[in-house]
Amino acid sequence: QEKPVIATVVKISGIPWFDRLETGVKAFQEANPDVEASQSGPATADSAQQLQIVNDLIAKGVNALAVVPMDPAVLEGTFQRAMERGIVVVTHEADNQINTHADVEAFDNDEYGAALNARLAECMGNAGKWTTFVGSLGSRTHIQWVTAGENNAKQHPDMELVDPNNESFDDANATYEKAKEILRKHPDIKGFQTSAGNDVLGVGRAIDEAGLTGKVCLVGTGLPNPSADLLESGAITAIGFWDPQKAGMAMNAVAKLLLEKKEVTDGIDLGVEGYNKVSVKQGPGKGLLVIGNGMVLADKATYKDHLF
Amino acid sequence: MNASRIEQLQESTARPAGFSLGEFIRRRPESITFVLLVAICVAVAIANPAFLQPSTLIDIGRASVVMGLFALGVFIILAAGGIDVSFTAIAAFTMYSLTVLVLNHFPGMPLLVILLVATAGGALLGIVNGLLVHHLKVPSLIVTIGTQYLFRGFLLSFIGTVWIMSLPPQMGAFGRLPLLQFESANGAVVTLPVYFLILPAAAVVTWWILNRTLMGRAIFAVGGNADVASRLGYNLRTVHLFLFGYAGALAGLAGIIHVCANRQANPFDLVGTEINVIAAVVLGGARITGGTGTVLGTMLGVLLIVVINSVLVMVGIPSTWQRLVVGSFILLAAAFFVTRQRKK
Amino acid sequence: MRRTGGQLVMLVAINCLLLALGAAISGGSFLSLFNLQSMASQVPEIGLLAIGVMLAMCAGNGGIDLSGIALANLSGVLSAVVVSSVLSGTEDQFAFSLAFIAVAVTTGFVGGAINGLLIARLDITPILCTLGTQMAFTGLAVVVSGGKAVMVGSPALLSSIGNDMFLGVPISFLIFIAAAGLIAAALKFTPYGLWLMLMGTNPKAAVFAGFPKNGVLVATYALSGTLSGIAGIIIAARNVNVKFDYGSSYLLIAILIAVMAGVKPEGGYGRVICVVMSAIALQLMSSLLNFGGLSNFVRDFAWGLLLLTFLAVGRYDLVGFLFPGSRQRVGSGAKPSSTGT
Amino acid sequence: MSQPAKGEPHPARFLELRNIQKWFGGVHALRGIDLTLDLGQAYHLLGENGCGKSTVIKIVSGAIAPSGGEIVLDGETFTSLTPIQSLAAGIETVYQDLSLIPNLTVAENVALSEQLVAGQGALARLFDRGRLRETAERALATVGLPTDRAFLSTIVSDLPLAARQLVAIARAIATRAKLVIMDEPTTSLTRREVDNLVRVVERLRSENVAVLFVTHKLDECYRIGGNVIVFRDGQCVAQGPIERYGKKELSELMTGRPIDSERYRTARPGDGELFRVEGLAAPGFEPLTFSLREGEILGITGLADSGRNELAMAITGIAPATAGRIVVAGREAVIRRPADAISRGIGYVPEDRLAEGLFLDKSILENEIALVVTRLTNAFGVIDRQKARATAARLAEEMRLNTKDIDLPVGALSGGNQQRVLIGRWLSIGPKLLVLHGPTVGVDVGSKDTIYRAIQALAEAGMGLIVVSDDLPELLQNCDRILVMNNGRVVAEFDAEQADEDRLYRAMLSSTSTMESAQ
Ligand SMILES: Nc1ncnc2c1ncn2[C@@H]1O[C@H](COP(=O)(O)OP(=O)(O)OP(=O)(O)O)[C@@H](O)[C@H]1O
Ligand SMILES: Nc1ncnc2c1ncn2[C@@H]1O[C@H](COP(=O)(O)OP(=O)(O)OP(=O)(O)O)[C@@H](O)[C@H]1O
Ligand SMILES: [Mg+2]
Ligand SMILES: [Mg+2]
Repeated sequence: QEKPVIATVVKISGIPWFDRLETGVKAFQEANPDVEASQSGPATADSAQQLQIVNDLIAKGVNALAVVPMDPAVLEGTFQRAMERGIVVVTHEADNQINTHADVEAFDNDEYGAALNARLAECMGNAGKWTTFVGSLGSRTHIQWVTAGENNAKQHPDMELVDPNNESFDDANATYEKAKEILRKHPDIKGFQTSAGNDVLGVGRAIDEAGLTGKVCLVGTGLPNPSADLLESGAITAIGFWDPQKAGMAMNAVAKLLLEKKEVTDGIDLGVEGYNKVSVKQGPGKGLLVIGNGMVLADKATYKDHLF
Repeated sequence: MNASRIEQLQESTARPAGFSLGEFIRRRPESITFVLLVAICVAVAIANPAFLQPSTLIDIGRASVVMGLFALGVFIILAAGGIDVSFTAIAAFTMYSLTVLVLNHFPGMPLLVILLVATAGGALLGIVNGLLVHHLKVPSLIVTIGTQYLFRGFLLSFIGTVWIMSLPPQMGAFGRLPLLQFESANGAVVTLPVYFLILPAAAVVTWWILNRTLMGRAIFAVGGNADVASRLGYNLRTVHLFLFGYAGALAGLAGIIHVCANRQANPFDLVGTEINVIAAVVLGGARITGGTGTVLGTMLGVLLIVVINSVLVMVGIPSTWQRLVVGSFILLAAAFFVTRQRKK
Repeated sequence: MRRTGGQLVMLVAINCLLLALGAAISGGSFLSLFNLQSMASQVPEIGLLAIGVMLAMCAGNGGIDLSGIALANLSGVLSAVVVSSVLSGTEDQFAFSLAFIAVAVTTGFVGGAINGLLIARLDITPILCTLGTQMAFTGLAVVVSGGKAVMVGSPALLSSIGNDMFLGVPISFLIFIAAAGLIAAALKFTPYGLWLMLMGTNPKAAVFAGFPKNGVLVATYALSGTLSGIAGIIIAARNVNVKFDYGSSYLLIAILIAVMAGVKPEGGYGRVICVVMSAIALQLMSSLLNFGGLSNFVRDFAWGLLLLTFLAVGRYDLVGFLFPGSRQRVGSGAKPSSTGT
Repeated sequence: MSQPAKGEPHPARFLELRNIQKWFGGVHALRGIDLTLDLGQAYHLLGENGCGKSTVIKIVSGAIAPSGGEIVLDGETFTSLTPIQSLAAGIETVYQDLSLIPNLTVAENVALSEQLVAGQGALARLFDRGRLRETAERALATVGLPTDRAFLSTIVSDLPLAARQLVAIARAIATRAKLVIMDEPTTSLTRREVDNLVRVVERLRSENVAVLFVTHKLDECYRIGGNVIVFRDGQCVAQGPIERYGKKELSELMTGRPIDSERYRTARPGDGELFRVEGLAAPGFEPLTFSLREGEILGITGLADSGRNELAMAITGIAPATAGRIVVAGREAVIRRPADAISRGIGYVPEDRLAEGLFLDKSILENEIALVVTRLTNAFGVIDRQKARATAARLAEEMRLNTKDIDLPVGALSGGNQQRVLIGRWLSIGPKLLVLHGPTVGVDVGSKDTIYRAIQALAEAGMGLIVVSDDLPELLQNCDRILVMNNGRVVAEFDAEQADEDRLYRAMLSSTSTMESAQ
């Protein structure tokens, strides 16, 4: 009697975010010895490499895929083929994925973007120049967040968005250079809203080194541990995130439910913190959109509760 | 006294021959790089006078350090007729392994020792390149593609992938140690860190090696014609080992500076930027076929790339257009370069 | 010719070895029809790009094409944007597919021809030129698509290119083999092929012999670009969407494949069949590692090792040692005495 | 290591080779060479292409290791040498390919070796730039090159070939050498430069330096004097004072068969005009006009910078003319690039066959059909293999290649055979006019003979030939007429049958000497 295999595939292996996610997969495995759960991911941040891994896993004959798509669009065709072969497909960070049985989101992306911006506006006193960073223009969620942020900022007529949507490529050093440049071009800038996990580090360092800590606000997605120093110094105003560990567990939980042919209904408890009462809607395709309540905004005072 | 054409030769070399711009450019291609650099700066300054602040210069200088060190290594290999794409992997390998080492085993290691070990470690990996290039007798591009995969694969599979966010304190402090610091109009502090000095120092050392030592001449000789150089008594093995060892040492140094400056050690960093560095060196006037180029030109090429990359926001090019602009610019510069160089 | 009969033998041997190894560790499921089909449908993208790199390398004079994947993405993106603004992918499925293919191939061709013209006419070093066009093509794709993925959908024809089999073989793979076959034939049987290889061996002699040098160069890069265009179509067909930054790791892998296939980086020699075998070997190896559940970093490491091993094997003539029949036999026909009159 | 043993009687034995063997893969290039060289003597190493001359020199200078035998250098015995050992012992070599580093300056090329050798090849050293200058100046002055700063810092690849050859010689004598080896040092030197070289050699000998020449030009051997060493097929077949041997005898020793150096040209040209240039001009030569009849062989000579090279390149479209007309068989031909010339039936066999002519890695087949592939295709644009093979085989046959295997890479052929492949390629287009530039440069007596016969046969078939060369006997033996160029003008025209070397030579220098006397 073979145990069903749930394969988790992340965007890129080895980076802190997905290492944290892997702890979730491992925790899930421990709690559910009746399945086989494991995680893999490409060595480079390249959707083609991820595609290959997914393809090989399908060929290998796994029972369920839990994928964090590098680029949801790239995986559509493959997911379709996988579903045709009876493989359960669960995704994360891909609320536009058409070919999936269920997409698990930690929160509503628009709400998250608005929340980040609200925190930024508060720090800026609802006035002044601000700008945004995205990992890359192709990153859908990042664009969603900054767009929601822009919409939120419209409530405050004194907030002026300048040179928006700078690409950071999730590279702290490149972000740092770009932030310096923006500080030079707009000496009176007051706020940064960033999206990719490393952006707060780059922008924060630029603010810190320029001695503008406290004068310029910075709110963005980031992880507590890496951001600790800059949060302490005040260069980062606040970070927003969700716990990838929980997301990993939730993904696997949904996959297991689907494997067992159980229904995922609105308000169901996935048994994971932040996903105790998920909202379940119809997704963009035939699949479900499972939205949890896992958003966390942390600042100097609160980040220590979430050290990872 | 001798055959006529030798006399003519004598005449023609004796005659100052006036000043010919074409000839000057042919001999000193880096002058084009310089002109381009100035032209861009002027254009940007006109488009946005905010460009003209001392902090711009300092930021450009600071951003050039890592790329500049890489470029010096690439240049000396290019001068000897080779090409290297593994230097970023060498840098990533040394910087990450060393940071792990210091953090876990020698927390008190003085900074100077760290820098030396990084340099030595890079040199060691470079020598592996040199040995392979010399003994396998294949173009170094191919060998170094192989070693790039090898080094990076080894680093990520066997040494670690976890980012190190809190560096050993001495390294973090070095990254912040100011050489020059002043406050700009908006109250922002502009800092030129001490590590910047490493670039000019390395440039001078490289220049000195290339122009004052026999090794330097041997490198150019090998770049001119390796077979002939070996017949004339230049030991190709020594030259290859030195060459790749030196480039590796520079890469190791660049890696550790990258870590200190960024205040984090990310093993995924750096790899993928090698083509840009090669472009910088070639834009600095070194021919990709080897045997030519100058340290000054290399530095100008690096500045050119850094400046292009860092003025896009200044002139307000929307980020969707930035790649297209940089790409077109490289093409334009290359075309300009080639046509000017060809006119004799 | 002779020197590399061995290369092919060696590549075939490696492929067999990898298949056997896969069968051994997976208990046979590596050799299942589905997995073979799955791997076969993964080869074409990178294989086509590697053939493009090979062509550029063969032209000599530092020829290389770094713009392959960028151009493939541009072809897909541009074609998707242009065609879907005129036709609907759900209604006129067939027309949409044909138009998509036509625009993508044309884009690839034009992009490649631009490379060729810049290199032949302006004399820009290929590495620098294709580096510039790589950025420019990617940039153009970003501008056209706004940086977002562009939906292509699964209109009839395209979808069968991406998903269907013909006699159990993925159609995309058949397209790849057909394209490779055509190129191989062009290299072997047409004046173009002869010119390209001779020019790669000695560009100066090619000028003295009055070869249409610029024509050959432009044709070579245009061909390479067209292959990128086809790769773009396959990517679009398989993934339903196209995006500017797909396959960023393909740049070096394509070169790796070409080199493993024994293509001479200094020009004048390369065989399409070897490139195809080499691409398949790489695919087998990476699938094997995924099957074994090994980290993908190990794969990079293994590739590096494999490449260096290949070089060492070539250098120390281990092929000749293992397969004496394929050994070079220079000099066998010539008599070392002086000319009889 | 090897200091000269003091107090030894004169002449001192410097170098001795004992039973030296060399295998290249399956080729037995040297089959037991025994040689002795004494200080203060001049030696001429003669032999056909591929008989092993260069190989011996490379072994002596440490560039390659022998497969067997021993080398006794200054009393010390070695099985092989490194370049540094050889240089340190005082052996300086001017290689056939000159072995200059193209991207370094004249001074560095001439004088850097001295410091390299002084340090036993160690590279981690500074070099003394003052000494570099001094050494270079001294050596350059000896060979008659300028010694000013500008010249010293000229990049070698910017120099004309003749000057490069002199620079290479200057390097060889820059140090206190004991043996100077020159592998075909005079291929691109004119007679005056050779005269100067003779003086240099005299001086070296008077300073007790041994000089070893490798050459195909027998005349020069007699001018220089000394001893001859004759190789055939990797063996030494004769050694002794040159006076003992006649020219003909030497040729026979080299080839192993009699060669007559009579005039090859026996046929007469036809009457019809085949080719004419009118007022043709390009950078390098002034407007000039001449014509060629069917089956005529026209020689063109002059010093290297007389414009003869430019003229050849203008006719063949390599460096197109800027003014004037070219008329082929009564029709004006516009020649802007090589393809134009080829389509008009004008072929060009360049001087540097390795760099400009052959595709060394490629087969004889591919080399031979390179020009005519488009004619060998069928309706689908596909090359007809059979036709191609037949064409190549026919050309190989016609040019009497010593191999029938047309799949053999051209690089595996000997120099003479390579040249024949190149000429054969041009025959494939059925040319009306063939321009041969230095057709026998670096080709041995035996191969020369074959090439000359081929040239005559082509002329007899009605083809026009222009032979550009500074090998005067070659022109006198083969041509109908000879044009002498000087400073971009034709200064004299000779009927080859009436002319002799002396008159040609005076014409070559004529206007320069007027210039000289005017100064
Ligand atoms: N680089 C090489 N590699 C392998 N074999 C070679 C190479 N060069 C020459 N050979 C072989 O050595 C043979 C002898 O060459 P050699 O120069 O003696 O020919 P040859 O009969 O003297 O011709 P010619 O009279 O035209 O000079 C060649 O025909 C060839 O087969
Ligand atoms: N590297 C090599 N590999 C294989 N064969 C070689 C090599 N070098 C020389 N030979 C062969 O060794 C023989 C001797 O060559 P070598 O160059 O000494 O002739 P040579 O007498 O100098 O001829 P030439 O007058 O053309 O300069 C020839 O058959 C040649 O083809
Ligand atoms: Mg011979
Ligand atoms: Mg020789």
